[in-house]
Amino acid sequence: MSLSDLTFFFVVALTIGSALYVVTSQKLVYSAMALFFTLLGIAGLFVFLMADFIAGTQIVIYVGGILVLIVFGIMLTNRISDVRLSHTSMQRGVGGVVVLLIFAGLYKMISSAPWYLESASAPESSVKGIGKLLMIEYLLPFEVASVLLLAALVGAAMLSRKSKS
Amino acid sequence: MTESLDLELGSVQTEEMVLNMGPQHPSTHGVLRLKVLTDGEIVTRITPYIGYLHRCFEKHCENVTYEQVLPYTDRCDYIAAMNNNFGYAVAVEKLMDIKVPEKVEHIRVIVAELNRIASHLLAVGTFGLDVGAFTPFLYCFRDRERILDLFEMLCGARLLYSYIWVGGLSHDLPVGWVEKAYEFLDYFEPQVEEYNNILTFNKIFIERTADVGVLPQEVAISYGVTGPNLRGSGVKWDLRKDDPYSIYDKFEFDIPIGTGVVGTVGDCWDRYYIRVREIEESVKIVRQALEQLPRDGDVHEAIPKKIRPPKGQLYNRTETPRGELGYYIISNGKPIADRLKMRSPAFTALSCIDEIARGWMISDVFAILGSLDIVLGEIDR
Amino acid sequence: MVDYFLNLFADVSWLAAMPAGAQFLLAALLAGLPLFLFVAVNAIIAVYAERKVSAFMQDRLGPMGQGVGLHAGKWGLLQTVADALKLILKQDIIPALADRKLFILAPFIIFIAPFVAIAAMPFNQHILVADFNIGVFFLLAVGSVGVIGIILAGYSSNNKWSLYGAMRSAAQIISYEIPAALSILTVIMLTGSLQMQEIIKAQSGTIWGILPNWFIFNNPFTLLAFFLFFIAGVAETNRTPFDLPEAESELVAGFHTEYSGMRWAFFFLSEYANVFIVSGITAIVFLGGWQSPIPGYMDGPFWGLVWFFSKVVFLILVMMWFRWTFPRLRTDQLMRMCWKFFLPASLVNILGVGLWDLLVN
Amino acid sequence: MNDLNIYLTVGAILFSLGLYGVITRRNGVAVLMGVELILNSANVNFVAFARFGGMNLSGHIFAMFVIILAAAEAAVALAIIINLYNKFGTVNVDDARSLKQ
Amino acid sequence: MNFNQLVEYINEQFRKEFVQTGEEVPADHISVAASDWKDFAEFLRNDEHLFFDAMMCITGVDFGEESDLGVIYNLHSMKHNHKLEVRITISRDKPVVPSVEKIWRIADWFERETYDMYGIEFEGHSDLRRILLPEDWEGFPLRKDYVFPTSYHGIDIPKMKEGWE
Amino acid sequence: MMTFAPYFLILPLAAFAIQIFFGKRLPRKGDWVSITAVGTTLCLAIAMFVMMLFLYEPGAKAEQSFEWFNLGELSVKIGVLIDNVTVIMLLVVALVSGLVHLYSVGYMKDDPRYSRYFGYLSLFTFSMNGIILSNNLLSIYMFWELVGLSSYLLIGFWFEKDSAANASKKAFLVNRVGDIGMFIGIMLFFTATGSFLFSDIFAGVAAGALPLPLLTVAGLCLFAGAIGKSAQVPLHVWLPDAMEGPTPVSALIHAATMVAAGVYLTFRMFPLFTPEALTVIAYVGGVTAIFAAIIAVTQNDIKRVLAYSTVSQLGYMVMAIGTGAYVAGFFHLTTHAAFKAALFLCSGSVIHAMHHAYHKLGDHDSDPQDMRNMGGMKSKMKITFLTMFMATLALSGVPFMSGFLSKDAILAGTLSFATHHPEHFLLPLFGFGAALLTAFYMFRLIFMTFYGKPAKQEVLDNIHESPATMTTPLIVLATLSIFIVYTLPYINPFSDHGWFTDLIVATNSVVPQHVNPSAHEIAEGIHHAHLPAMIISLIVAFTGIALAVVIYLKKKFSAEKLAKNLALPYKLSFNKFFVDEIYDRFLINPTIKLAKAVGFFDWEIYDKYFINGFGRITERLSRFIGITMDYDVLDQQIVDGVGKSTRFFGGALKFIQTGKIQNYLVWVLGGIIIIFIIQAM
Repeated sequence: MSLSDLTFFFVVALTIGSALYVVTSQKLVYSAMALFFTLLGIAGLFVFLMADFIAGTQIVIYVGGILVLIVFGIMLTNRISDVRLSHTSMQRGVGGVVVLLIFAGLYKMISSAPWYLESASAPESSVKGIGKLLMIEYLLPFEVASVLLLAALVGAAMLSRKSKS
Repeated sequence: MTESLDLELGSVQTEEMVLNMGPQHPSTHGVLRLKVLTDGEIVTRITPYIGYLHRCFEKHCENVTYEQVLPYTDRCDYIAAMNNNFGYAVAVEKLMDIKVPEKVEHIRVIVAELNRIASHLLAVGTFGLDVGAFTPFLYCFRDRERILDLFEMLCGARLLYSYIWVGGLSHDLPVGWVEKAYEFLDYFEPQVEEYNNILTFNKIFIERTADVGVLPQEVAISYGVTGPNLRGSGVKWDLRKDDPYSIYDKFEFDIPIGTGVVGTVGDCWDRYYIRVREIEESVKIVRQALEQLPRDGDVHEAIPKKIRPPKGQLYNRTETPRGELGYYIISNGKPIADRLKMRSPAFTALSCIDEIARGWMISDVFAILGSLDIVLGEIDR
Repeated sequence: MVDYFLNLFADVSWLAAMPAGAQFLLAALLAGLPLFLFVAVNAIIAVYAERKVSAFMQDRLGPMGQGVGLHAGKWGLLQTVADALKLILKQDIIPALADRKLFILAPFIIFIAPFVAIAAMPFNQHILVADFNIGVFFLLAVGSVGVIGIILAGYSSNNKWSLYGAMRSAAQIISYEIPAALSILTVIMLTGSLQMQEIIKAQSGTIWGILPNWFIFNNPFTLLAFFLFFIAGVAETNRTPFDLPEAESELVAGFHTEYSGMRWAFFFLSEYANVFIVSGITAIVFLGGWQSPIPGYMDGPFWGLVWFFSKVVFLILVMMWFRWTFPRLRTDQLMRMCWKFFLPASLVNILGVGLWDLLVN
Repeated sequence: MNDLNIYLTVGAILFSLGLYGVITRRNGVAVLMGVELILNSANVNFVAFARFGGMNLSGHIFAMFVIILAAAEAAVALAIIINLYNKFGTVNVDDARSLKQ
Repeated sequence: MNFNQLVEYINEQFRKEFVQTGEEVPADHISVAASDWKDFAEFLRNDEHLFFDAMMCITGVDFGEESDLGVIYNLHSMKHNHKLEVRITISRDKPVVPSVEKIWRIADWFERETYDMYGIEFEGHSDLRRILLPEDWEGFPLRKDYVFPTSYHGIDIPKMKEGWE
Repeated sequence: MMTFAPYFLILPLAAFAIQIFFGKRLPRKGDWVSITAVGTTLCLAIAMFVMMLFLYEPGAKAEQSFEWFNLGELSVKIGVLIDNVTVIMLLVVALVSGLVHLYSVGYMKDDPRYSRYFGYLSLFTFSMNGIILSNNLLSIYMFWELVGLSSYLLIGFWFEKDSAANASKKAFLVNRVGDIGMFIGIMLFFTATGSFLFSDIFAGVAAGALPLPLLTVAGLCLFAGAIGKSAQVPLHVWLPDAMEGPTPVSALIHAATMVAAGVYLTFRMFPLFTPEALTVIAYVGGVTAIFAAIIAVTQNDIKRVLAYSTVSQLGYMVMAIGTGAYVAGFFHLTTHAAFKAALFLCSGSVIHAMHHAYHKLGDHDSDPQDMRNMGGMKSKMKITFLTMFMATLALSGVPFMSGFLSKDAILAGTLSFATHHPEHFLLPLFGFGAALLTAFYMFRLIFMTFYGKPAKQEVLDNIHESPATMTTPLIVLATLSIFIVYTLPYINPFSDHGWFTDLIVATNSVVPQHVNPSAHEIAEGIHHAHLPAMIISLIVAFTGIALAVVIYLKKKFSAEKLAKNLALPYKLSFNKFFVDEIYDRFLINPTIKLAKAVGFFDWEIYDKYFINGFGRITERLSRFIGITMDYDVLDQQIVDGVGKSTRFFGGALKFIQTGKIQNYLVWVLGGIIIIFIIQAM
């Protein structure tokens, strides 16, 4: 096993292990913290997949944006004077079984499906390629996404506004 | 699009939180504790808790002779000890009907005004510090140091002078002091411009202080707020002019009042700027007093051998840098006062904090507190 | 730099047998190590500089040593070293009610972010750990990791002041990241590349034969972008007048109120590393990086290093100048400034650069 | 590692874990974290297909859209959760069950 | 208005023969019964010609171990620039005075201080707590019959009296 | 010339952006930003104009298009077209806009939203330039809507006034009606020819891409947009109301430029119109011309008179296009822009003066726009009077004035049209009638405003001439209403032969089968009809002036008495033919009534009788069943049995309905697993 593989499995282990912690930890902030490592790990996977731009985006938006938002959410919705924010789970047994079954199904599908394999030649710069695609082929979805973001922004602002009584 | 989306943090509903400011906190100017109820960063109520520095001043006064009270007055407002000495001396002199020599009066006015400058410098500097400007603080201290040097030359002490005695002074002016004082004034006068440049008219400083913590006139009067704080609210009231004691009626000076140049009348900036301008006025008074100072005469001349005021009572008030300092003295003819009550200006100024800081943000509480310029030694006594 | 190591590996058989990715990682590690060391030293020097600069601005002397014996050296040169020693030796206190794990983790997250960022920073034509395809973007991305650390530090301390500091800091950094990124976008629009070296190379040559062709001089919009980015950068590093998260006169020490000793030193180091990075990015993106200010003269790797550092030092000094001159803003004013002035301005700026590029070029 | 199946498996594991989080968590924010995991698993798949499955850069684009969507989703979801908290005083999704008869 | 005019005016406008000037020379204060104080204070505050809008000081007094307690109010008018001293004497056994907190806001703290030192109750005060001394302090220290405690929270208080005399 | 084109768009847009974002903070509130921008475009326009004159080539044309975006198969091109028409239009817009900007500095001086005002003006200039420069229907439509938007913003600029807010809404909505038609038209052409470019569409239509009837419909749809924007009957109702906006805006938008956009569009699209469509256009124009002129006779608000006059003149232009004399129509557009802008700005100057006078007197109730309050201002406001008088002469069609030339050309066109098609004899009648009325009401306006005695002498005493920033534009515009400006290098006051007619030439229709007369034939016809038309129009104009002199200057007849004698026409005219009321009664009220009727039916009839009837029937039935059926058997055994079993199943099932979404999710996942299993089997 080469060093590259080692690194890869380390990243995978980090990702999956911390993801497991996210969904099992009894402390909310620890979950968020584990999510941080999961997201970093996934960014690492992207690097292995030669998607450096997506990796960067992942860190900027997920870590810098969404995760912070989540932490804010945690702090705004709990008595912040209490450090040990714990939370409980339910239907763990049933959930576990169901999810395991689902995973088994998925795995079977992955392993048995005849995937169309074509090793894409890694583009010289994925940034340029992505940029071109976004501005030409995916212009409309791109614009729609911007509208979606705007709508989400306005919606979120409206939702969390204090009702003027 | 006239109405912009209100995306600031304040619009998210949060729970009220109790924040204990002090008694150990960098910006409470002493051991003051403020229990602050906040909603996010917005202050909903402030309850001051004082008394951490209570030293039984009034109880002491009922147990020691009039002469012995004097050092205690130093320790009440330790930032402006000369003014406190002055007020006490004037009160007892009135009670005993003593007339002090001209020279003594002049020297008293000079040191009192110098101490007023020193005190205001401290207030201005720390106020800058409260809103995050560090450099003006050190500039102010640099200049305050020179005044303290003058006082040291005068009586050997740098903070607690006990210089002004009942009926006179502890020491006569040392040789060369007047020249040094002139030298200081010549150096100091242009410095005020520097403070204005670095702090007063700084855009961020104005943003932070203008319109913040407005203290309206009626409220100020009702809360018994006096001194620069009252004048900041636009009331032209200064005991040196309106109820002159000592020889203040001999000098020409203005009483600056808040005009709301950059915000509302009575906001933090006004209170701050009053102090800057009072520094200028005090410099004027010191110059006049130095010019009129009689060169000969004995400063100990009128000091009574034994201080034993006749039976009676008296409420006497003088203007310290923080406002009206009142002494209520009841004498029953003994060398020890029957009752000596000190009415301290900072005490009244602090009492209005809840009224004016409510609804502002946490950062503003410090700006407001700083603008009131309180000295805990005087509040707690 | 990395290429240099990779070439070296090619000669060693067992290293050459490794997959390319692993070789790359190793090379990056080897190339990065001295730079990381350099950053630590940078903080020590910067702290000393800050003390001296502030002292001179405030009409005093700052740290001084005198006489013989244990003192802070000539002109107080050893003051920071002594401080560092003190911090290392100091008792490490973790408040009883704090969340231990997060409390310990937080400084590291904050500390790692700027150190990783250094990897993408070209010091001259050759000294560069890795020239990422997404260079500038990488820096922005890594920069946003630190926020998590700050929030954690504030949260785990179990102290209201810390929490206020953390919340303020998070809001502030995230907000100012947007105008900062948008300002850099103007330059990216002109160069068409995110790569650091490309951006620097795009700034060679002159304008009207006199001025160096740096982006700050390139057109009015990039000039504005320079100011926007630099100010937003100051805000991102939590320095005065944007030091709300640690405002000592309000929040005691903000998110690191409860930290002491070595852990606190991490905050301190990362602050100065961040200062270096922001100045570095500004120098690279707007001031031509290692390009000589007199185009065509005094080029070359050594001069490149000199120019780069002199630009960075200049910008750091400007930041210190800010710090010791301005009062602090209030939270709402800070946010208002970002959302109502910086963001629209940087958006308009992008439009402006686009038009400029279209019309002039 | 140059094998599509590994990435797909990692994606499937992340998906299952996310699903588990969504099913079992009481706290709304924790549920949201589960959703983020699910979205990320999709991203891993997209990018993996982009690398191996001939999807080329389109896969990257899709991943980007997913990230954008996630950002919007997180913002709105948290706004809803905060609203929920203001209304019911709790963020436990199963406490807010006015749907129940 | 000087003191005599004030007295005359009060007697005319408020109540006939309300003020009996004391035998002190010079006459500079007026004495009021505790029961009249509230009405009289409102009159002083609101009357156009008196308009005592500022309260300068409240002083508690103990006239001696055997005699009464007193409260002294120093009033001042910013508008007319005249001042007045009002004195209320109350019995040591039942020291109750109506509060004027609502009329002069500063009276809030001054009354608390007087209560703190003399134990004079101010009727109608919204928040009559100790202000300078700790909440759990026993006794009212400025009373002439105050007995010094020997210990505070288990800490012995040394007798250092000789130093003062 | 192509290189200049972007600046016409960029400069005003940049000015707009700067004004909106930073305007308030700039010195002088940033009016210089807009003025500089528009001034620069004016310089560029003049440069282009001079270039055009030097070139002196009738068919000069420069076009550049580029692909804007493509969605799959669809490739949408837009671009810029510059020919002589464009150059002249650009000059007109830049000139009037520039002068109005200058004028506004004085007029809007103390307005709190001063910088925003200038921002809007710049936005308008930007979008108007966009319309002119476009070589395709798509961007025309976009800028068309932008023009509508800026018009909306400017009409409602003083939105504190209800009337202004309502007027802006009305303008917007009425315009939408036309724009829907226009959009349909554009889309018809687009689907037929697959392009928005004029050249492509013309080529496509010439190749027969649209069958003739559809072409007529498409053309009329396009024309619907023009009806809305150029305020033709029946969509003219918004323009008079639009006078609620600031007067300079009225001058710029609602007299000289925006309303001309409709005419411009029709002009550009002329080759596409079939004879049937043209006939409709001609009648719409003719009716508008006479209709508005009649209304204008009785109005008392100075700006309203001008507004109706504008509507009437626009009708002229449209009629000219309809009769094929569309070069004349464009000529009239150009001359009209100058003198109508002058008239509006003059009226603004008068209103400004009146307003200040009232303000000084402390009178806030009197209407400064009402002509009945004016009079005798001739001596007080000399420049305003002189310039307004010149513009009036031009509008009335008095020789030596520009209006004479262009109006004459139109009348000749209609006359010629009627000679070829005698069944359309009404058109010249409309034309000459409107000319008569125009002369009459314009002089009525002059006499009522500047001659005679005012209602209150003290008002007159306080009248002062407006500042130089306001009078300079007046002088410039008045100068431009002299004939010579348009006929150089030939100087014949009775012929419109000049650079204008040399450079603007008609193009042939592209309608297949060539049923329209060619451009040359039309020109010939007009030429023949020129002399009679001129004579008649002169007679008509002077009759109108004479009537006005007799009634309003000499006061030989009392206007009131006339009104009483002609009660019905007067009433019709005074109340604008009750168009608004008719719309109210026949469009708005019926809609409301319909809604009410439906509501009534729903509640009163359906609900009360049908539903309740069912209820009653059911009640009877149940009572019947209840009495007849055996209580014990049915109730105790069957009903209770059902109840019990329901409770049993309900009790079992209620554990499933927890209200917890996560529980439901588990069930859903269970379902998926089952599908998996079935798939696997």
